[in-house]
Amino acid sequence: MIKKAVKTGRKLFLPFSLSFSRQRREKARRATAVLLCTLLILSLSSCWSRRELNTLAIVLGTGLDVGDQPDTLKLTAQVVKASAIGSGSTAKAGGAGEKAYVNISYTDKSVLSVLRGITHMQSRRPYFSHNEVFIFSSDLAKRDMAEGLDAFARDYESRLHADLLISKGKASDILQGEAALEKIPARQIGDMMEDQEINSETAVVTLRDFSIATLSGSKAPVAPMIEVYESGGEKHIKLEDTAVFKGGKMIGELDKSQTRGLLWVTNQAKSGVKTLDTRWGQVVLEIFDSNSKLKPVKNGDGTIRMELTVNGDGTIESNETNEDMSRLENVEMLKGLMKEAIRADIENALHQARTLSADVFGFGEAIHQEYPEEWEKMKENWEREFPKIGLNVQVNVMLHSTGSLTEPVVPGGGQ
Amino acid sequence: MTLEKENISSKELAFAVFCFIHGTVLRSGFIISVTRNDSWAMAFTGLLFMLPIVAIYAGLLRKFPGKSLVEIDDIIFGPILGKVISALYLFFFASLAALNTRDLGNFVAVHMMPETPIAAAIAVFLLGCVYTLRKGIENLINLSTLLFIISAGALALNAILVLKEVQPEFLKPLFRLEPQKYVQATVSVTAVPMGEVLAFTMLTPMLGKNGKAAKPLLLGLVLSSVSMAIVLMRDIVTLGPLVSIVSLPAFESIRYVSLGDILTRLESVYGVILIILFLLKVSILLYAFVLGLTQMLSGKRRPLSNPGHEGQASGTAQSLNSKNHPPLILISAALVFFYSLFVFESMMENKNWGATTAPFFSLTFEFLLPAVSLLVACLRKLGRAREVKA
Amino acid sequence: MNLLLVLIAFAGIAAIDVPGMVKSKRWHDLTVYSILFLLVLVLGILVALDVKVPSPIKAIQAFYRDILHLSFKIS
Amino acid sequence: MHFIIKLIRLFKEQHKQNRKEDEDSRRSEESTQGLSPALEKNLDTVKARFGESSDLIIREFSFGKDKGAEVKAALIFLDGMVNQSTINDSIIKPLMHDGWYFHAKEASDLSGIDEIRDRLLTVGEVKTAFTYSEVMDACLSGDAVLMTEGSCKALDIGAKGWEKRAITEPTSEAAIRGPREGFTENLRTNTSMIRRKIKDPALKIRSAVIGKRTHTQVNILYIEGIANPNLVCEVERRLKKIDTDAILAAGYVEHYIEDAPFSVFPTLWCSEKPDAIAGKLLEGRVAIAVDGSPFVISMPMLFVENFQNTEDYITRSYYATMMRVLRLISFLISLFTPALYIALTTYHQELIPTTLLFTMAASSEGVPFPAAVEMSLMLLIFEILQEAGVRMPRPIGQTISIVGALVMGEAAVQAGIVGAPVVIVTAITAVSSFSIPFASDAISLARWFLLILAATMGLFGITMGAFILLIHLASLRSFGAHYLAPLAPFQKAGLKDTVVRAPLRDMKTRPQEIQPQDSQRNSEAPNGGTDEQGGKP
Repeated sequence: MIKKAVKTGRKLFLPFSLSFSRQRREKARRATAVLLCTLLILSLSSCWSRRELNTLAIVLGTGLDVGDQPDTLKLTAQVVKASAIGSGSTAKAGGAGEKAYVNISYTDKSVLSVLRGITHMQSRRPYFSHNEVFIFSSDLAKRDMAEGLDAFARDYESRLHADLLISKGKASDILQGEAALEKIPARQIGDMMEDQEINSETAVVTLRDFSIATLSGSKAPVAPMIEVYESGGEKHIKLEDTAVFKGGKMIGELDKSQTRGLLWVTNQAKSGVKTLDTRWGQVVLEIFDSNSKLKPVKNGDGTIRMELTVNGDGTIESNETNEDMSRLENVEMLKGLMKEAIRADIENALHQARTLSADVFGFGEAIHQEYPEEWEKMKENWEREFPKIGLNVQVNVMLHSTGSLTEPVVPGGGQ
Repeated sequence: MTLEKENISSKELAFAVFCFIHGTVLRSGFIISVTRNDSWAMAFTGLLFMLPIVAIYAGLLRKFPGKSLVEIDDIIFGPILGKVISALYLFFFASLAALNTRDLGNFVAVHMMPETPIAAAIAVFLLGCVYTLRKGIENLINLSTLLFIISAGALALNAILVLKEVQPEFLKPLFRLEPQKYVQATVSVTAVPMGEVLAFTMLTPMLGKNGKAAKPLLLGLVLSSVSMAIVLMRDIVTLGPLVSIVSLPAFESIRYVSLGDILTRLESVYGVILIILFLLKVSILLYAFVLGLTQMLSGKRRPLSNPGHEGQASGTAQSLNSKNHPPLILISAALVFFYSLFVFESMMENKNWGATTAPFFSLTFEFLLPAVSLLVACLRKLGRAREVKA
Repeated sequence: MNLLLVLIAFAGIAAIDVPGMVKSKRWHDLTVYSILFLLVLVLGILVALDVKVPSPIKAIQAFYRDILHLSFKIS
Repeated sequence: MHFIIKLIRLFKEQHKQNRKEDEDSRRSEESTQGLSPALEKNLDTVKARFGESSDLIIREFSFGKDKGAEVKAALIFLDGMVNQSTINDSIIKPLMHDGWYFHAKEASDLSGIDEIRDRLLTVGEVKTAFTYSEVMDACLSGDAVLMTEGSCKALDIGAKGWEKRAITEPTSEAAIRGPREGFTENLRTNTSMIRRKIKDPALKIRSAVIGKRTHTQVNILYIEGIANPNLVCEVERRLKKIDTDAILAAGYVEHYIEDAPFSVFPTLWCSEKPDAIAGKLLEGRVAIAVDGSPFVISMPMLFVENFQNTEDYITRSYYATMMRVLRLISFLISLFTPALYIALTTYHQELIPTTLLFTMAASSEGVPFPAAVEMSLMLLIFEILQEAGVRMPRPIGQTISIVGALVMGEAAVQAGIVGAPVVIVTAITAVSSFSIPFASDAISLARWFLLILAATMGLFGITMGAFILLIHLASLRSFGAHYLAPLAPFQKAGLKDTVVRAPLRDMKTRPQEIQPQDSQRNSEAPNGGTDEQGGKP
């Protein structure tokens, strides 16, 4: 059978044996040729867009202010001093005294010209890929937001999920602020924004959310506000209030409770703490995994009102009274107070939004998605329509437990 | 037997079709600017439009088994007219190759290596394609299953990782736009990513004598339409209104992925996948062009492939750098290189072309000419007698 | 500079392709090949010299839009 | 006058003729010239052929009944290639000691030497030699040749016995639970080891002699009924094509018969372990054993064999699978890490997590070289260290590695000549490349290729390089088998032994890419899987 196999084998392996014999010369020529071409290209393309790590000025935070000359803007880039922040031996080299960052400011007509301009004063090119926060000063925001926004959203370097903040004072001052726990203020702000959902009192907004909001036309973008306050001669930063925009300009603010209300409506309030005044004294409730649902409903007369349902679960966090709050009637009472507080926040926010006639809640979007043809009619003069939209709030609160204690630590009182 | 394996299997071909289309799906977002949040549906309507076209290809290939498109033209329209029509096809393939090359060049030059002249990127890219063709296209097709697994895996990964960011209500309101927009988008989908499978009619001879071309084409098209729907839907629910203004939706939507601070910036994965898929696509287009050119130039004198014979598939496959006709790979690559350099001045022109004229241009070659040739073939009673059912 | 590169590249291509044909004395192929080669070479030189080569795609676009009136409006 | 001229011409003719004669005789001597009955003449010829080489021993002795009527004989062998005890006890002793009943007159006639063979020699393997060249070959291959006065036949007595290395545990492949024996330099020992593993007459061992000067014994092993006959005869064809004067090791043969001499990837698999080779044979492959080399080649080779290991089939399948995955990962790591590092640090810093970026930037502060140069320097040093460590004798090797590790790594970082990350990356690369020893050299070449691309074109370059590597791998063929199978072309059945290692009872089929005649491992018919594993291919 091998005999036969040999015969067939010859036939089958024929093309292959040919190539086997012909192979080497062919391949040698081909390989050399391809190699040459590749080398040619490589030698050309080498080091075009190459930048070594130690030629970069890594920007972590960017502040935009109104420039001192008319319609200029001042950009402040917070650049990391790697040698000072680095790990191990290098960290010791740059001791505690030395700051781990440098703030580079430059003033010019446009963002891009500023970025190029910085190279007049610095040895390294600012590198925005790791930028974590954009801070617009409120007076710039009041003037115009669009320019900075577009520049940063368009630039392929910058990340769209960097946080966007509005500073009450100058943005550059914010970046100067004392960062107690972090080496770099910008990082501190970024990390602060990370854990804002445990107290639902700040609207955390990224560049992307903001641009989506601006694009949607009807919705009024919001952004958290940040300010500097003195204490013990040191400048500290703190988050407070929310800025409301319309048409790329800042038109107003929401205070703390209004912000809370806003978050309730837009289903961003996840957990938080509420201090309730009972007739015995203060009781603090914690709310966790609460959620809300907003949906437009058509009235009988064809107009549209919004239905909001808020569900909040809570536990008793602390009880300053000496009343036993685990008694059922007290629980009911607390739930009532809780509902009131939430409703108050929402009403508060709604009122402010109406006065500003800024649709911060995204009613327009909701209507557009549910009742497109009504929306077609409305959207022309949404400005005037929005304040007329009614909002029914339906709050359901559950009080799950009284924590690890049932009765207060300081008992008695009552009867 | 081991050495007859140069015939590609129809399964591999189907996956090759998928990869071929998937590349363009990832790259171009121009339908989204037409049918904003309903674009995902266009993937399926486009597939419906593709069915008759695939039927036409299948009919042609069944009438002339083991023949490539160019040879079929020669048979149907005779040497002179056939050559002309083949030339048209070749022009189409060359243009597609150039356009796609330029597309990728733009991507690399904008998103991966700014400051690098696009010519360098394109040259390196085309060198990759040339290498592929010189090694034999069947190796690439053999790899397609692997590439399919990789790209599908990456797609799934991305889709899962952006789940945190999605807002499903962006999909609403459903189908509220004017109907002609849907028609327009469907035609675009049909013509631009899907119809380009015309290039595979130059490969199908490699299926061997009794290879059915329709099955792999259809399977690949179905797969890719599903993937297209997934991609578009993901982009819409992550980007919302932003989707219609960003230049590269798939890319942007992946940019939002951030799992902790570690698994962020997945767009590099996207870039890698995109480059590889485009390598596959342009290689196939270039192959179609070169093979067609070779068959035109060395027409009747030295038939490259004699139908019915088993080995002919591999014959066609390797014939690109075999010894009985001019070696045209490098020179064609050079042609495509320069073509792609001056085909458009800017990405805006490119976008405009893709949005306005490209569908009609493509459909002329993808639908009109094949339909005509099939008709003529039926009238002249050419090819195998068995009738084609669409 | 560009011109030089183009010439080098084409020299390389010729060095790879031509010897095979010459060795096996396929003159017909060689003629066909060299015609194509020259065409592409001219094209390359034009591009290298930054001569505005009219893109066929533009012509086609004009043809379809203005003569056949087959073209979508940009929404 | 006329007569004289005639005479001279006659002389010339004569002269020419006998010159031609002895030329012929010399030529025929070169070829097979029969032995002459005269012992002296034979011995002289043998001596002349060997040209007084010092290891040639000619033991002349005589045996027989009584003085005068004895038979003169000579025993010829090469010192060091024969087993002395065989010579003494089984050849000389019986002849001289038991030879007394020999009759002189019998000894002279032809039957005498056969008499000796049939009745005296107590040696297993005895052949009869008629020509000088036979005698030569016998001596050279370690046999002893016995010649007797008056006989034009000689006895080729198998007395092979030279110093050989004992069977030891192979150094290149360590075994944990597997058999520990490894091949030696002796061809017969090696084939016998395989024979002991596969006790089946179907295991065929075909022999060939390659090398004009070395006359190296080469054996082709395959299992008839499993191995594809076309494969076998293709192997033989290629062996026949080999035209060289020296085959000193299995590697020589590899280079002459491999498909892709210009590829960095090996297309022939070789092992030092009999069980490994036996496994390959049972999968339908063909093995080539070369005398004087402790490595046996097996073909065709698939890419996945780089990640397979005989231990896999011994350990439990989950663990084996994990090992496979680990090897795959470490393959990717050692191939791509340096290139990726360069690409990330010089082109795509945005892909590095922020905090990590700080650290890297900090360590790159004040480093004189660009990252690419750093990287290639460290890799170069690593390659040098590896080479030095391998070539040096053990103790020095260790010192070298210590010096390298400390000086090159620690000190260089301390002095700020290279950044710490670069050293770390190099270390990772090195370590992971050792977990797939067979492909590590191919990897270290491909790594440079990718490194250059990354340094010039960043991630784009890496992608292009990876794609080109893929295409290259897919285009490789090893004896007609797709190198990248079962991945490309994709074969579902083959996956059971690729990344995962299915339970053995599930792996019923042999790898289909090498197309064995009998594709089924177990006795049942194809896809008759009926055990609880339910292995449907």
